[in-house]
Amino acid sequence: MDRILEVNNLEVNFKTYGGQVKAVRDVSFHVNKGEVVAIVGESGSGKSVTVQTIMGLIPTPPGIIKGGTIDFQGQDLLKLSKRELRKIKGSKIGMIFQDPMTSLNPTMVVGKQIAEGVIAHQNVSKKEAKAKAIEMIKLVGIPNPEERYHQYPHEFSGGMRQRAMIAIALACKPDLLIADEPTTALDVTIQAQVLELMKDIQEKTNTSIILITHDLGVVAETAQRVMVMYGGMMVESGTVFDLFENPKHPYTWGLLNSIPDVEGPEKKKLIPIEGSPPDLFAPPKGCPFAPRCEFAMDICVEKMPGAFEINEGHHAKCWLNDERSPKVDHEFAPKTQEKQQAETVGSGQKW
Amino acid sequence: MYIVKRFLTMLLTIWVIASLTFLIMKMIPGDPFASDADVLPEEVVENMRAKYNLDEPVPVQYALYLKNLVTLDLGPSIQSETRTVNDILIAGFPASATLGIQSIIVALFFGLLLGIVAALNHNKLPDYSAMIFAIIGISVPSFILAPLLINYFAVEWGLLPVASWGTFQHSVLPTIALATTPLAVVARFMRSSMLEVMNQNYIKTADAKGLSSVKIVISHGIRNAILPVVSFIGPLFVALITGTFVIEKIFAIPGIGKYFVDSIFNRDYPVIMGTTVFFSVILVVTLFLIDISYRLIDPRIKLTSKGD
Amino acid sequence: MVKELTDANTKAVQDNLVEIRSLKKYFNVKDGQTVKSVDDISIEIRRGETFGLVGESGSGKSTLGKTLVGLQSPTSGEIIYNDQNVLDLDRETARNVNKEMQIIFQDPHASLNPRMRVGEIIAEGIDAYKLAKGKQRTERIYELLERVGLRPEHAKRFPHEFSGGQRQRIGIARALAVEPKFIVADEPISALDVSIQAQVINLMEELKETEGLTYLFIAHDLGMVKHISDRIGVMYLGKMMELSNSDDMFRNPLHPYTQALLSAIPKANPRTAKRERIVLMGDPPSPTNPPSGCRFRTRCPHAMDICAAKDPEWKQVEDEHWVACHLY
Amino acid sequence: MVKVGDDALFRPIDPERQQTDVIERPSLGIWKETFLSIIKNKLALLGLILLAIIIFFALFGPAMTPYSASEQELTNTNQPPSADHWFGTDDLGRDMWARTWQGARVSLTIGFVAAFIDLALGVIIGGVSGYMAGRGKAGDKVDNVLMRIVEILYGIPYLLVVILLMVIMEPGIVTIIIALSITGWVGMARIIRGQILQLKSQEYVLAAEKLGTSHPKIISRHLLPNTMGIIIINLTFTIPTAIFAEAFLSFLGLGVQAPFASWGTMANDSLGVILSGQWWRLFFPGFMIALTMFAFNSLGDGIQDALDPRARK
Amino acid sequence: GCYGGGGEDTAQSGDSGGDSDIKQEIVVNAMTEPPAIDPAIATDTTSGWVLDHIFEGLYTRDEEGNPVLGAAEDVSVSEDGKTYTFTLREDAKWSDGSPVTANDFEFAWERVLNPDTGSPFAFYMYYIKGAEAYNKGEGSVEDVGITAVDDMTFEVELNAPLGYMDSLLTLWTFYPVQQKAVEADENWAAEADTYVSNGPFEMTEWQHESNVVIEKNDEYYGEEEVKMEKVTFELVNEATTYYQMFKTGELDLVMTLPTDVIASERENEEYMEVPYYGTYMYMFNVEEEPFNNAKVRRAFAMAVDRQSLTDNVTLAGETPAYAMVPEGAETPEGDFREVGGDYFEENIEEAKQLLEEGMAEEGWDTLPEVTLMYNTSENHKKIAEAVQEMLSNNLDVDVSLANQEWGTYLDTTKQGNFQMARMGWIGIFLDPVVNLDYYLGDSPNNRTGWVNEEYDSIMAESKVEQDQAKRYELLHQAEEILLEDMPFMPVYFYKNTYMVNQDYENIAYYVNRYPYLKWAEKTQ
Ligand SMILES: Nc1ncnc2c1ncn2[C@@H]1O[C@H](COP(=O)(O)OP(=O)(O)OP(=O)(O)O)[C@@H](O)[C@H]1O
Ligand SMILES: Nc1ncnc2c1ncn2[C@@H]1O[C@H](COP(=O)(O)OP(=O)(O)OP(=O)(O)O)[C@@H](O)[C@H]1O
Ligand SMILES: [Mg+2]
Ligand SMILES: [Mg+2]
Repeated sequence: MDRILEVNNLEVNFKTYGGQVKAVRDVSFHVNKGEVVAIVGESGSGKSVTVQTIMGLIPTPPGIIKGGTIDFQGQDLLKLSKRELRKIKGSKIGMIFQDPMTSLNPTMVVGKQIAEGVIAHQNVSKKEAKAKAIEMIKLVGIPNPEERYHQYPHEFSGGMRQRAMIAIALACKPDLLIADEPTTALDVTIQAQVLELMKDIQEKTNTSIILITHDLGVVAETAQRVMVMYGGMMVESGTVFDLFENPKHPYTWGLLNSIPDVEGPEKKKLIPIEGSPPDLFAPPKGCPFAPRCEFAMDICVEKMPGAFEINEGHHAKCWLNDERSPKVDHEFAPKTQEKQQAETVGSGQKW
Repeated sequence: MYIVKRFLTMLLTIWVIASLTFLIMKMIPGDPFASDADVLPEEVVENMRAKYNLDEPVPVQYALYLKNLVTLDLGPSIQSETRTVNDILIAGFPASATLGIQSIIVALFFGLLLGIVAALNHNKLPDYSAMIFAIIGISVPSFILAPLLINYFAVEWGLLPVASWGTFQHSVLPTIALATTPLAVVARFMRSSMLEVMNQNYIKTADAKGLSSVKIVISHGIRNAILPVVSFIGPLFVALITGTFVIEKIFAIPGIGKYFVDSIFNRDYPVIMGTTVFFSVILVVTLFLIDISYRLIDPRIKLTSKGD
Repeated sequence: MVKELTDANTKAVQDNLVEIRSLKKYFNVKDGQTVKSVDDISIEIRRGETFGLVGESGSGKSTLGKTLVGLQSPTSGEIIYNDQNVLDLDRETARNVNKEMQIIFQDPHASLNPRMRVGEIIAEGIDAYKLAKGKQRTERIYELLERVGLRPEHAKRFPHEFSGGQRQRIGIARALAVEPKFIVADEPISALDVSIQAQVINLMEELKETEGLTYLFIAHDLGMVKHISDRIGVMYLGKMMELSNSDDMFRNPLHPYTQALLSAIPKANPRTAKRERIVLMGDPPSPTNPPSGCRFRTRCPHAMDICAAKDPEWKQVEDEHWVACHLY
Repeated sequence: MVKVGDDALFRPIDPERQQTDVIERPSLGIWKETFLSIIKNKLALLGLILLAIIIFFALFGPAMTPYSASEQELTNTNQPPSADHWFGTDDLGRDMWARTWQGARVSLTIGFVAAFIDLALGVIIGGVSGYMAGRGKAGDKVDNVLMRIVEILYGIPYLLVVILLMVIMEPGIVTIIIALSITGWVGMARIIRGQILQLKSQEYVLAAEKLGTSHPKIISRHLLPNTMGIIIINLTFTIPTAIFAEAFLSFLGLGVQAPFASWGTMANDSLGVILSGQWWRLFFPGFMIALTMFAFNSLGDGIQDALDPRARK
Repeated sequence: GCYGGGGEDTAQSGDSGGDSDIKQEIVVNAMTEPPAIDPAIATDTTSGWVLDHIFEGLYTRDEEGNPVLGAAEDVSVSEDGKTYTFTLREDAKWSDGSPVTANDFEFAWERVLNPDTGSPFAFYMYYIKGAEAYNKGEGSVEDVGITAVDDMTFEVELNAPLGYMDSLLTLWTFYPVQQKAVEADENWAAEADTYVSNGPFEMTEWQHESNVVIEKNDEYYGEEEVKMEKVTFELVNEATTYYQMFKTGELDLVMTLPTDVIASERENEEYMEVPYYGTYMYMFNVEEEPFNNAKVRRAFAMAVDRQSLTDNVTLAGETPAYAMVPEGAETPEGDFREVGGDYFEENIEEAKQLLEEGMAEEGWDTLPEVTLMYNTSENHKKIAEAVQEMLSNNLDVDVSLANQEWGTYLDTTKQGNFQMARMGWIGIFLDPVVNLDYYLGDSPNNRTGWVNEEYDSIMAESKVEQDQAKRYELLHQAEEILLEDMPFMPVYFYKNTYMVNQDYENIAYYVNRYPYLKWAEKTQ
């Protein structure tokens, strides 16, 4: 398969008064053509910074791109001039930002914000751009597109704002779509509709998608591969099946454990991961998850684990995968998954 | 309805300004007919007082004044005896307004430009240069700047006329002298709010659309950052288009600015009242428009509780 | 059956902490049009329960929540809190009611003043209602921080120094500071990652037990809603469509919209990803000009003639299960 | 694969050792922290030092030369700076060094007072007005009344008021301060009102309201700090403006009486040097004004950063 | 007389320069907008300057500034000196070509006296029989002693003979105006279009606040004498600016130079100092301590070093003043000032002693606090500062300073709320009476509270005295009394400073008027 994007050893720091925040530490991954790659992970683990670096959106200063390469369709994006990058941004790579409340200009009508990108990249008249924008508003499921075109963001509901963001990103039919939590503020029907829309576009134009989300359900439904980030690092990556059925990192286990059970009749207490994420201002010298890890060993705080290959394309950065470590028995195992699956199939739905 | 109400408030404001001015004017000592060193015989002064209705009791004068005001007849000037206040305002306003508008344009254009450039180059050379310029711009007021400009541009280099009014060339130096300080203020305000705005997420959004920096600044930056500049420029606009005493004096410009000051020194009551009312009309209208423009600039702004 | 119903009713009347009667909130938008964000909704929230509110984006959930706690004034209708009409109270009581009804905002970023220290943010309500002073005040702040799983030393930090989940906890601590009885939680978890979502939800549940709180819980994540709520209301375009206790709702959704909603829940299981789902046909209607009769009819797979002609009644079809649909 | 020296490390960790995540940035007292971050900002530090130097000379400068500020040497007028007269002499043969530093006292006082007036009146009135606008009928009324007062004060000819003051007051610094308080704050009030109008739709304002925080507190703790940048910039502009306003008022007879000078009056009186080339008479007072302005400006920028926790981290 | 240096003809230029291709135009600075270029209404020197050029009265001035007949060809005075009969020139014409008649004079003068006109200078006509009564609304216009006997004969009857009638008639208040023009448009004098005049020039353009342009009046009978085709009065009020405009050639004549440039321009041949018939003085309030004591007043007057003040502070070559009447008033024996001489000398020792004596007389241990007031102006401030320092050094008295804006200042001093206050007085005619009248007991100008019956009676006597020599003798006596008692302290006699483009010749400089350009000519 063609690789549309390959990120190698990316390191991003932020300079602050107190010193440098190591937001992204040695992150490598790739995206194939037409593939959906999901990134999940702790809040503050560097997901947004990673993808924003791809788009050249990290302000320098305070950001410092310490190292790495970002190879997009054969060009290293980090080496491109501003002008060259601008041609790619918006047209070849589209981005949906995570915070729809603040990512829309409060003083510009929403329609114009969508049309703007179209004008920048496609040789169209203002009128055509407006028509295109209205079409996009309709496409993302906002009623009354003509009226909504002329409304300001504060007149939209949270979900509508997020859909407006999606419309902006999709307006130019990019080759790579970076969607940073595109559906968090959407109700499930709209979420489904939007995911459907993204899939649709992906199938039609063979677009690749990087999808950042907290919703593991969405991951399971849409992505082919998943990457799990923690403390600025990529702690586990693999196909959705690898991740959901054979996770090899305690943090991933924790994530899967925290999901409430929709189908089950009885109420269980949710199992969160206790503790809080590390301060990236002075990350621990060992595994960043060690302080919160139920299975931490001495080595974990001493030394950073490397990427253990579990099977092809499935990597995990955890000492537990070293043959010297003791075998752990964790409640999260493929068998629970199977049980759940069986239940899902069995649950009687009327339609 | 809102407009009607607001219009009535404006009339009320103007009336209060006019009345208070009238009151203060009558409270301060001095006599319009004693402004020359010659002291005229009582009888002559009586004749003159009668001519300007100053022999009437103050309340009657006030009533007469209000009556004139309603008919838009501001009366004769005492100092420029052969002219009426209306004549003076009509003759002088074009020059003042031309100069004022030119300087506002210069101050806004270059001020915004400077502020934006400084913000985009935060803590780099252009930023520091803009700051130094702003400091000089405000520490060197127009009454110092004007003769300096004349000294170099007119006297030393002979590029422009020293003073007087008529051609565009004549307006260049006064425009610069008048615009420099507001330019500096605009630049500082713009820099500060632009820095804030450029850190907002929607600027990232615009960047991600592949817009050029210039386009981002113009269509996303300025409108979100300009509010303090607009607040600042409102009263300034009023002050500038109604003429500034100092600049009009230095550059011998036939505007109305000097009347604001001279009429008071001369106790030229009709002109004091005329210029005050003229000024306050422009003032309240401008400030009203500024208030309206707030909403146009930022649709989230709510000025009244009408309609959520 | 009849007796049971009346029993349930009387019980409900006694136990209602908040009652909303025919609440309407309209917004004027351009060209003299109005958006009927909340259009004639009547519900009651019982003391000690968690009332989940779900629905289409833009259906008026946030508006309902904000109106309920008095951040927006209703166009018409009544809000009864503790048997008192909150819109019609003397100052003293109004202030007290205001204190007892709090809100946790959806966006933990925008709702914390970036220039205030966390301690001060939490102390705001304490100061406003003069609940504690001096050393006691400090202790209370520390206690609240610990209550939501933060550490006392966090009081000196600024909001931006926290992760999203921690910020949301600050928001909760702030609301708790004034010892409220009723909290509207407007999508408190949607910005959080799953493990932190779990932390926050557990915290909320715990507080409900220990402090005897009542929640109006707005969310899109139906899994979480189901998990936390006792009863759930479903909104569509400013109207309440269905209301029942949470198990019933998931087991036996009545309204076609609810059914569509439930079918759309993504499952965290890649094997079942390609499953069947009710795809809603047509575009969502305009809130400025909603369809006649039932608002959902334009997209409803079961639409009938009567749906266009008549507004469906708000019917109680089962014990604790209400629906507005001509099918029942 | 990964090479690790000691297999012994592969054993469950002692829970004590695991609690390494408590890496706290040291948290100092609020004032100390703000102060430190001002110090850390080089420009702000420069401003602070400059201000200290100016104040030092204002206090001790006149005593450093044998000449007094009022002593005239009519045969020794308009002398350029020399070993004898460090800043030269003026048109009445007075020592410019002594006059400059003696003038600093007046001008700095005026500058500080004007800044205080701006803060005390402009910021508060602007804040209240902006906050109350749109807050029900009563709120609208407050805004309306305050803004009309601003308009009226702005509309009445200032000179007329000054003359009235001159008639009813003794000349002196107090009178100047009163004269400055009448309208000095008006611009600030309008600007702050505009800022507050824009800011108050923020969610944290709603949150504070919901918590029952009183209106004054919302204005002072939520809204004003978030428009600090604009306030500080406006303050730095107030200072030179007030210094020159003092010169104008003194010239009219309201202020400090000759032979006492201020930077403003010295600059005002020496405009003719543009023609005669005796630059030092205009340069020293002018430069001091600019320097003070620069000091306040850099300090202001520093304080602004220091007060913005996001910029500090 | 003419003290200026501009009057001398340079040999080579001769008369022939006129018809070369040199444009006969001059741009002068008139500083302020003339408030009213209407003979009946004007009171100020700027308006007067323009009026002098565009009108001509019965009398006008020659190049030395002496009154000579103008629009009148001949005059006869009755035996009792009360009736003047003027015969107008046949060839005197209005700028529209119509003849100037006696009727125009009658109309103009009656217009001045008409109370409705509100003419400020009407009182200058009070010498005329019935004029005062009419102006005060007590008499009728018929009783005023002004008669147009026929078109060319104009008769004026006075209440009493007047020593300086010819001087008086050069004042613009006595200029004719054209009845037709005035009656056609009430505001005829406000704009150039409607303007009609009878002088060497006519007004062709008046851009308010900007400039006044006058051009040669071809209908003027002495048309050949007039060389200038066009005179532009620019209205630049800022000293720095007009000086700079002179430097760039935008102005050909400026006056009242900025003090700061005088030192460097003094050597320049374009620079000129011309005495100005006025006195700069400090009034003492004789009703306020400590100036109720004449010795204290004298001590103050003697302790100020006037020469140093004019040399180092005012700089414009002013003459230190030790009397009231400035130089410039011609008398048969010569200049009034020179004849009168100085009335006191500066002497610090004597001053100190006088002060002590004065204090002893009043029984003061310390001198009551003294405040010196001046009206707001940079120059007044500078002078006051210097005087303050001199008093401090020489007399060891601490004087504080206070200034007020002019309107308030006039009021304050009129109320007598001062101890020592600056004042200046410029004689509108070159006659000592004008200056000495200032301190008459009933003079509205006299703010000192000083009333001296002897002084008043001598002044009254001088006014009816027909014998010129005797008249001046009386005036000298009066001045001596005044300076003996010293209700004021003279500081200096004014000088006007000019910068004039050296291309121009034959500009006439007068001691109490601005330069007269009737004969001016551009030679290069
Ligand atoms: N401008 C900045 N200055 C300093 N630190 C920054 C900056 N931007 C991001 N960071 C830090 O980088 C780290 C990674 O942030 P990032 O936004 O990528 O997290 P995330 O994984 O997207 O989290 P979330 O799920 O909450 O969106 C955080 O610790 C954040 O504090
Ligand atoms: N200030 C406003 N002005 C105009 N319309 C508004 C305003 N606030 C909300 N609306 C409209 O009211 C409707 C309901 O909005 P609301 O925010 O309550 O929806 P919601 O149910 O919370 O949606 P979401 O789940 O997307 O947050 C929307 O159509 C929105 O456009
Ligand atoms: Mg993120
Ligand atoms: Mg919402």
